[in-house]
Amino acid sequence: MPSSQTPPAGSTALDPTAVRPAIDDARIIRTTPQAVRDELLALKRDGYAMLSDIGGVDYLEREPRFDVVYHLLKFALNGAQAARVRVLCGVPGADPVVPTVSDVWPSADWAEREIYDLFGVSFSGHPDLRRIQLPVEWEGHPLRKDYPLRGPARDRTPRPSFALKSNVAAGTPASGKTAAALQRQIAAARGQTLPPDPAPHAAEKAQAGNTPGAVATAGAATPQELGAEPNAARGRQLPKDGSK
Amino acid sequence: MAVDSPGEFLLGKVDEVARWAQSSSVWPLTMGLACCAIEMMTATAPEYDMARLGSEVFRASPRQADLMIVSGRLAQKMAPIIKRLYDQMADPKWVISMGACASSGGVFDNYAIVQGVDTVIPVDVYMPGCPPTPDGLLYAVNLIQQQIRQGGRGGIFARA
Amino acid sequence: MTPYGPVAIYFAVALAAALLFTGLPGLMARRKPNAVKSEAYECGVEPTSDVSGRFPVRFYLVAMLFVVFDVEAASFYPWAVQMHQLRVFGLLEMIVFVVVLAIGYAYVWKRGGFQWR
Amino acid sequence: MSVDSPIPAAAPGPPPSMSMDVVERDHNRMVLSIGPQHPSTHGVLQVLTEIDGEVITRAEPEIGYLHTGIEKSAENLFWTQASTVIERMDYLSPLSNALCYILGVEKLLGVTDLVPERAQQVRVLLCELSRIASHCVWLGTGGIDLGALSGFFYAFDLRERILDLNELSGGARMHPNYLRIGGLRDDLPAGFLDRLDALIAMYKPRMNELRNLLQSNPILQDRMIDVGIISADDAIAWGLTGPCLRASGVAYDVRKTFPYSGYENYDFDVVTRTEGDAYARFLVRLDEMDQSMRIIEQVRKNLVGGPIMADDTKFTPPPKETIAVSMEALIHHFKYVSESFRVPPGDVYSAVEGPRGELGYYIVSNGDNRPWRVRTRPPSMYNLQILKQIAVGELIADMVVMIGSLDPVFGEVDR
Repeated sequence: MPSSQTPPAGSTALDPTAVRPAIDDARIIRTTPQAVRDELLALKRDGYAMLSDIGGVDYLEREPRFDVVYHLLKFALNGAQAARVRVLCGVPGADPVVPTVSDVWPSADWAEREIYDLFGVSFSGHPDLRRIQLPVEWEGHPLRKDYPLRGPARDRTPRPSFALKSNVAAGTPASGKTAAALQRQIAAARGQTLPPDPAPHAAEKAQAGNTPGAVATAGAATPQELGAEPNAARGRQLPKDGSK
Repeated sequence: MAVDSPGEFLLGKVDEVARWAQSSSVWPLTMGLACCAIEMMTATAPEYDMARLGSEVFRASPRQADLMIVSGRLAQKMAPIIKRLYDQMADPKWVISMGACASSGGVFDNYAIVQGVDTVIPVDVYMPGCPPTPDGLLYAVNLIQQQIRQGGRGGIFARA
Repeated sequence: MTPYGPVAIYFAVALAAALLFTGLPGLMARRKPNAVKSEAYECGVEPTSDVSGRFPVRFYLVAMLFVVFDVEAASFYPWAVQMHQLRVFGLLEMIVFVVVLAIGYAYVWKRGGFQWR
Repeated sequence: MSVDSPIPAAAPGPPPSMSMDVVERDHNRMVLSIGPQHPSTHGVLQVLTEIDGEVITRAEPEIGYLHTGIEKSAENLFWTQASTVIERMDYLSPLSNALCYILGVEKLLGVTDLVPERAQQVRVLLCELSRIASHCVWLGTGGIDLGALSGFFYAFDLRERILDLNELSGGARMHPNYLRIGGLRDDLPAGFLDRLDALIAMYKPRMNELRNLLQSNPILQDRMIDVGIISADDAIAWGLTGPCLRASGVAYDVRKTFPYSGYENYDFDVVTRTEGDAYARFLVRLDEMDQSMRIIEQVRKNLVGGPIMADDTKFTPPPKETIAVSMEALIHHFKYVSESFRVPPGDVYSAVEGPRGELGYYIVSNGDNRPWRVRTRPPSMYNLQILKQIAVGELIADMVVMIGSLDPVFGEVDR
């Protein structure tokens, strides 16, 4: 890939069907939300019996911002030639509404609910339009291009480098020595001074009364010396109310 | 096990026997999330045979399970359910966080996956791997057994 | 020592074992109750419905049929143990017993008592 | 934060989206949640069933408990990296996911015919092996649902042999990440073909054992026959594909209708039945495993030698040995790894016959080195959706058989 690679041809305002290379995977039809239902019914009469999938795509800066893509399939039954057709319906970003086809094909029910859930394109006439993948009280539509990958709550937190979690195997390997050595090494790395190797039974006693929930690294060193709190506190600090 | 005060001789011994009994039959909870669940099932299949560790009885209800193997990626929608299942398990209970997705979100650092089960429930053994091989799961159950024998969660009779 | 001495000892030991196995864990096990633990377990979600609703009568019918045929099966045991002493008389008696119940079984089967719907 | 403290604020407080108004309750029918954690829902599926005694009057499957945002992650990874995330969608046959995605990208690049013959044959070989492995998991867990535990052991042992082949060739048991855009990552190792012959030899007797154990088992027949009957038009209307569609009499198989990766020169037949009940789906999958083995034998017989990667350097890394020698190769490799390559703008729909049905990827590229959108056509979701219709009127115990016979995989349903 020579370094003089030209920058990407299309910006985000892109109509893929206009610039696509010649691929014979399906016949492509472009429509608008008003005409999509009649187009699909005509195709169904024409022999495209199965609506195999409805997909959503978000082109951020393009005028009809969303594309709802209907994939139809004609079977090679009684002499007909099997064929696919793809109907792309451009939906404006301001008030994305598309008429439903779940009364014609019941398979559209969940597909439309998923597009509503992940893109925010609502389907008028859908019997039961509510979120399907995300919890009921989730705000925002994740597959939109302006939705951050890691979600609004975590978008500003940097990717955690090495969390403070002790990744020491939480049990003593048969030899019993390596865990202790590893913990001494980690304690040294953290700048804590580990007391000389405590006699085993002292460790047992100290361990017997440790607080529930703390990871008991059953090696020679006991959790207290490593300053181990219960796991949850030791991991990354989640933002307290989770919304900011 | 050295003993400090004579009074502790009896309880110490009973506790040790109880811990030995508990550790030799740790019953996991039937709760498979994603790909790691398939490897967990394969661990009970003849090739790896978790029955050798006494843990092949997968209890469907949390009331009868001692060990929760979080096998797979934990979605945000599933987090309250995992927390509820953990709370409904009888004490003493242990947790294995199987695989990279359960331990730290793994390859999915995005909005949908809880970045580490230990932000929801306390975890005893973390397992690397995506998915970890069934031998890895056997080693993890071994580590849990060692923890139990050493009174990882305060033993059976500890009044903690 | 009356002939029934061993039976009494047998029952006493059984009772003691039962009490031991149920009582001891109850006494010594660790209790850490929390709000969620006392709620009903329904596959991980909040309990969806109170169970106080009325149950269809079919459950009662199935339960009764089970009790009838279970007792029938249970009554074979004493006969099987004494089969040799009872000889032909015992056999005829049991055949009458089985035939009577078989008639009932055929009737219930024809009336569809065993089909749930 | 103590053990029994309430859930941290990040996890949403109110209950998940199981809302009660979904299933209204008329004349106090009991609503049972066959919930996310259930031994026989084959994954994290919640079915809100309204039952009248033992008979189901209404079933509302609730999915999303394994929603991983794979499509959002794929949009933020390079073209080659995205196949890692996509492989974890249908974790019972990861190779068919990867193959479908890679065929789509190759179509966009217009290099479908540059992929060498050997690479196409190995792709077909591995996909058919993963189909058999996936059907083994379905057979094992389906048997457990009906109490046939020993079938689980035999089926999983056969699957182990296939996973050994995956491990030998790709390096990992389940997600080997062995396919690349333009061919394969590297060639088959030395011992692969003898292991493959051992598997082929062992397959026929093992399948006979499984068939004797399960197929003619009266209990399974009673539990499966006339349960969850799907008619042909219902199957088409609900978008079913794969074994569920073929068991209702429609002979649609992507390998025959839209052949890809060299499937047109293998002869195998499309197994169909007409009853459309759980037993028909059971038989179709069993016969399908035999057809897959037929294909594997043909691939094994005429496996050609030759390169395993297209040699057009625009989208393939330079061969490993040239990197240490030539500076251009080093720069090229560094560019390939750090910036990946760009795919001409456009969209494509590529479909593959996965074990669960027509797995399709609608890939949109805006000329960048990352996919703009990767939309999956999840066959498991459409197969599972019909549960709403076929569950009404059946007994609660049959719900388990129906879920097992539709064979959903929730990594793919929830994506």
